[in-house]
Amino acid sequence: MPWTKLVADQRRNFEPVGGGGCDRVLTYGEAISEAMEQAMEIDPRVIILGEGVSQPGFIYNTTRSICKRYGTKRVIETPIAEAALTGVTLGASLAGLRPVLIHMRCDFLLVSMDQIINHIAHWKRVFGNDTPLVIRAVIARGWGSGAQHSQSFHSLFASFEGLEVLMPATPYDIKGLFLSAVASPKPVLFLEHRWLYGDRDYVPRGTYLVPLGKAVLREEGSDITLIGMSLTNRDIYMAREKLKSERIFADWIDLRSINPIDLDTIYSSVAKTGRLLIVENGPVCCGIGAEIASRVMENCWDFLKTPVQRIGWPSATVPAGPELERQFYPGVDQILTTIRKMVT
Amino acid sequence: MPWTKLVADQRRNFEPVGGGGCDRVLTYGEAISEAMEQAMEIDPRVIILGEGVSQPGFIYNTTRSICKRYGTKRVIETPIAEAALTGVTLGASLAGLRPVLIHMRCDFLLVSMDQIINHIAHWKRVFGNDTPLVIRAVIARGWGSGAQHSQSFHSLFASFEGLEVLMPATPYDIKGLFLSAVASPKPVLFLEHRWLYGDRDYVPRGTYLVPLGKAVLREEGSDITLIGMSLTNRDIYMAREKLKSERIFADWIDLRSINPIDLDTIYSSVAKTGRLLIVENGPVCCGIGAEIASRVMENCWDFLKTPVQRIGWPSATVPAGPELERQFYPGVDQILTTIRKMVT
Amino acid sequence: MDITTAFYLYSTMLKIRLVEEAIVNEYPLQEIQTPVHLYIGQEAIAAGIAINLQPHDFIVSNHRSHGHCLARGMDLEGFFKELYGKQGGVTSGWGGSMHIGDIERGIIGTSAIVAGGIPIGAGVALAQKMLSEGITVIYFGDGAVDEGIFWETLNFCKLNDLPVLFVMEDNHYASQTPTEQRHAYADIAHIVQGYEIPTLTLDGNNVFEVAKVSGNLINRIREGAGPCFMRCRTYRWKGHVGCSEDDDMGYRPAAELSIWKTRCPILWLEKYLTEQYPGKAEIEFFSRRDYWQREIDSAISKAKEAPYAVD
Amino acid sequence: MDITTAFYLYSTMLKIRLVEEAIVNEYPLQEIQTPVHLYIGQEAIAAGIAINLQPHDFIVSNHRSHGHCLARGMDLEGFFKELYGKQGGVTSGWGGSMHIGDIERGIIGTSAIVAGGIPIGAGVALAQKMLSEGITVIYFGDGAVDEGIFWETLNFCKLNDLPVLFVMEDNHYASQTPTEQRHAYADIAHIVQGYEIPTLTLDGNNVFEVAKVSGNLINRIREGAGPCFMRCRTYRWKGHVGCSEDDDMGYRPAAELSIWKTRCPILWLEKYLTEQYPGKAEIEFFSRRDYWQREIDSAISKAKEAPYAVD
Ligand SMILES: Cc1ncc(C[n+]2csc(CCOP(=O)(O)OP(=O)(O)O)c2C)c(N)n1
Ligand SMILES: Cc1ncc(C[n+]2csc(CCOP(=O)(O)OP(=O)(O)O)c2C)c(N)n1
Ligand SMILES: [Mg+2]
Ligand SMILES: [Mg+2]
Repeated sequence: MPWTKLVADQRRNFEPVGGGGCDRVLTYGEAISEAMEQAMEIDPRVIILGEGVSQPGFIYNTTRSICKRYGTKRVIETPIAEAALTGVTLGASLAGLRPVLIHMRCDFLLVSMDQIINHIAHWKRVFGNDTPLVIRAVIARGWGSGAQHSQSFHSLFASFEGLEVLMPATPYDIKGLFLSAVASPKPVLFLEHRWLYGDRDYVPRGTYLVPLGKAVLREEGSDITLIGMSLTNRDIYMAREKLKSERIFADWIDLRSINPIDLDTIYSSVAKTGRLLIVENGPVCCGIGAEIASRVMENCWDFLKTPVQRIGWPSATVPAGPELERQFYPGVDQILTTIRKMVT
Repeated sequence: MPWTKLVADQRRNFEPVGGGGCDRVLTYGEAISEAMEQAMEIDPRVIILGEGVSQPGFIYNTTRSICKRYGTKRVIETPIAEAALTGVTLGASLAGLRPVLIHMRCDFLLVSMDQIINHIAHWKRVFGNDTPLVIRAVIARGWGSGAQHSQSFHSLFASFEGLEVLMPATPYDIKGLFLSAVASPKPVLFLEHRWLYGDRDYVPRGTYLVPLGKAVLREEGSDITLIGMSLTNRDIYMAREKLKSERIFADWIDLRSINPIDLDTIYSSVAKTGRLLIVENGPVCCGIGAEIASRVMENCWDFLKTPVQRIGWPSATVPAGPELERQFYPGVDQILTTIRKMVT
Repeated sequence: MDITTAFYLYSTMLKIRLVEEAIVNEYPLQEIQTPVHLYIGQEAIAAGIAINLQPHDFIVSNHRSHGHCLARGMDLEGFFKELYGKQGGVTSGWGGSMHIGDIERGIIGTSAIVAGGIPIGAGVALAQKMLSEGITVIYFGDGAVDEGIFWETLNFCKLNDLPVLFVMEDNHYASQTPTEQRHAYADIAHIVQGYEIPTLTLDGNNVFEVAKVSGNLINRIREGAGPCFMRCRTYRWKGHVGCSEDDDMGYRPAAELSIWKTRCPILWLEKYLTEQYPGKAEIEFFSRRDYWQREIDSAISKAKEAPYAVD
Repeated sequence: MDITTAFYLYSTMLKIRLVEEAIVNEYPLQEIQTPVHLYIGQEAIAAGIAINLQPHDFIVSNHRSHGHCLARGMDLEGFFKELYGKQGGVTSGWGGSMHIGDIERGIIGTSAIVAGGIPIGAGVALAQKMLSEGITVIYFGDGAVDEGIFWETLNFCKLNDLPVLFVMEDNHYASQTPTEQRHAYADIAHIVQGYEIPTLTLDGNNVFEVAKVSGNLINRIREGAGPCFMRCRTYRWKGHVGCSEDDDMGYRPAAELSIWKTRCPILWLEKYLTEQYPGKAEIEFFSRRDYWQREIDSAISKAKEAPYAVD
């Protein structure tokens, strides 16, 4: 796909965050592929379902290795029927499997909203039974993907405490979070970003878990707290680097988990910096940033030096044309301008 | 249905807000029924679709008169197929009708989420054509309606600027807003509350429009701003009356429109009172209250004496048992306690 | 049908009927505060199918689930406690009548979203197939097939040869809307057969027929035939929701209910058993009724006494 | 087929083919920045149906819509400007290839959600029925019938006798997944017939057959027969998305594409016309090709020159 190349050219890596003696580099795409393979190895109850999972595209190459190794018994090619598949996933989890359902686009989640919310999100609370399942969905952007292929619906799922919603941003995290997601008794929505697939990072060979529900403080600073999620971490990284020369230093939190929100990490950073900017990977209005901003106001009132600010998409409808796209997505400049206003 | 009786017993009316020489009282249910009849009379393009619209239950008696008057050609009984019906509604609006689709429960909207968001919400922005359609859905509560029959999804739709989302709270408003909704070129989600059906108010006989996108300042006061929506206005009304004896006076805003939010009305009230409490008819987390709180912080920072507070449901999963229900829904007492804390 | 089975079927149907009648009696007291969708008139279906199930089999049901769950062996006390919103209810007071379940007893749960449980049942069957044990019965009404998710699931089950018995309880109405107003096709069985799914239409009020047909289909499913489909023609006596008969509302033709009452599945079986086993039958009827009535009365009073479920 | 119609059909197919080939040529320049789902190989369907449409008729289409829209008369310049994201694009640069439309020319729009456009088409037809004018053609692939919303819509259309022509373009794959892996039933036509909907399976690469069958069905629809269904067997030459042929990827059997290329709908018609109208045919081919190539070149250069759509 053309935008793969496009992205590859534009890509700027985060600094590797792995470490711990690890010296092997993988891409985000390779990391999730490896995570799936290891999950299936560890646990014979893990199965994979989805449209195209066993076809040569292999969901951006992330199911190739599991297809080869585990074949069509555990990697199930499906019809295009997201609503039913989501119910199937729930049922399978109730009867002893650990299913992973994959969607090529986040946008397709809406077709199965009734199963995700009316059924999956409430099941444990109502019936008492665990529903260990994972739904992977990929957020896309650019190359005219437009209104129905570029949306990011993380915030729609954030109010349902029966769901976990993750947005891994690095190869290290995507592997560790996926393994945690599969291991969890709770249902997990696992939202990947297409533009991160080429990013590289140190990734341990073995299995490891990144805890669910926890943000990570990626870098420390004392002037302002910046919260990123998924792809917006990349802009934050770049903005933060630039600000150093202006002697502005930021705490950079990668949210990682949209539901639940790791408020402790956020509160303690804001208590230190007194300023908070959230960069949403989605429309500003009613985004997860609104909930964070409200909580921070309620709980860090005495520390706040200036109102919490949010940056995100100007509208929920994403345009297709190249120039419209360029105008649409906020970038490093908007982040820099906002931060400069906030700290002075 | 038993809860009808239950509600009738517990009902406490708002003060009538109509006036203007009008001396006729209708219930909320009668008012929407009359609005539909008048809309169909005014405009032959208006048609009604839904499950049970022509059956003796008549959607809580709101379609009885139109069935009698306009018959099955314009009041179309449908199969239980919310997703397709929503697409049908969109298509009909594009080809010259003004369709009104009715759901007996707000919860069923999820089945048609793809049509509402991926199609209806984006259509005008992408294709440029008007989509004059209305989707009525009724929020229920109590009598063990539980996890799948008591939800209130207004906030899920609040970030899509291609939609209008209304939550009328009075007979006067439900009639005037419905007529405006049908008259509007934009698609409107019209969220009613089952517990308001028996409420009475002065309602003019003729047709009139209540403007879309506008909140209403129901009562004035200077100590705090209270924002209600749909049923929570009832609790606010009662709390406000009680507070008078404590010499606490509140601006009471009935939000009416969830999308767009009437920020001007809110800002000017908060500029006066310096305090804001939002009482959500739904889960607190990621509710419309979060967006309002964030905006108010961004725009009324210098006026705010205390952090904006939110009251709402403790969880997105609604329990069924009577005592669990009683515990679940916040009421007048919680509002009073919060206000007292905020003003001292 | 051998005598033990015949009386067992009778007993199950009677239990369901008596439970539903007890709810009808209790409901006006407004202590049961949950919308009830009663099964009276349809008992033969749940009873006839349940006898063919084994411990590792599962059922998934819908809003009208009392009969399915009781036939499958849901605990009466847990059932009533749930209806009363009490501690010890099968879903801890969180579910109410529309969400009962007990996975330990083969009841995955029930969805009050029309057709919402259908794909969940398919998922259960997928797990059973992979773990090589058991089959799943999915109960749903004539209304559920209006929803696209039913057709998606049918296709998925056949593609994967899942061990599912689809049981459509065709009681002629979805809420108050007659089937003909909702189905463009004359015969769903014909359409389902297009999937090469073994499909049978039967008298859902004849418990022997239900038991036999479902027994055969379930055996085929156990042997790996993939999904099978039963369309059971039946009728609900009460209104869609609540305890009144609502035949005065006007959506059902005047004589319809009374005609269907003459086809009462329990009366029919009583008549049959009386003819086959004169003397013995009457004694059995009395003792079963007496037994279940006591059980129900005891469950209800325990439910009434129990503390409310709280958080 | 009379000579004028035959050459008109040829011209329409050629236009579509040349447009798609122009896109293939241009795409590597990365100025067209939108995912394209090319119609090469399927041209006979759009062309054959379009000649039976009248001004007040509508079409609704899916992600693979170029052919449908061009056959229905979408403006070439507006089309290319949309692909280039320029001002004057049919959807003002907001849609891109996946969302083109022009209601003034009978094109309601296109949805890139599989099956998402199907109920919208039904709604258009509902309006047409009430306003007594026109019919709607709904185009969709073999993948769209996997979705429940297709079945819901089919039922709704038949219940309300809506003036809809369902056109299923069965090109044997949805993305890379073959139909047999997604459909449990052998023949969808058989199933649709269960709704008593007139249904025909035909060679979608034979434009005369498409034109005749669709013409007959559309006449019946205009006379009030309610919805009709066509299953057109065809094949796409290019990959699911983008401009490469992707037959090396391994999801299509080795010789499949080359076999289908021998069944090229345009070549077939050229052969027929050459036989029928020797001499004249070659001249027509040349002049049509010349005409469309100029039109396309001009539209592309105008699109390239136009300013980008901005907000
Ligand atoms: C998605 C959805 N739409 C509508 C409803 C409202 N509703 C509840 S039961 C019912 C009728 C179901 O009819 P059927 O499947 O025949 O079951 P029956 O009640 O006849 O047993 C409807 C429309 C619902 N619960 N869910
Ligand atoms: C709801 C949804 N699920 C999945 C997709 C991804 N997708 C886009 S086109 C396509 C295949 C469609 O196949 P078909 O309907 O046969 O049309 P064709 O591409 O063959 O013309 C898929 C799965 C989507 N766009 N929408
Ligand atoms: Mg029914
Ligand atoms: Mg196809």
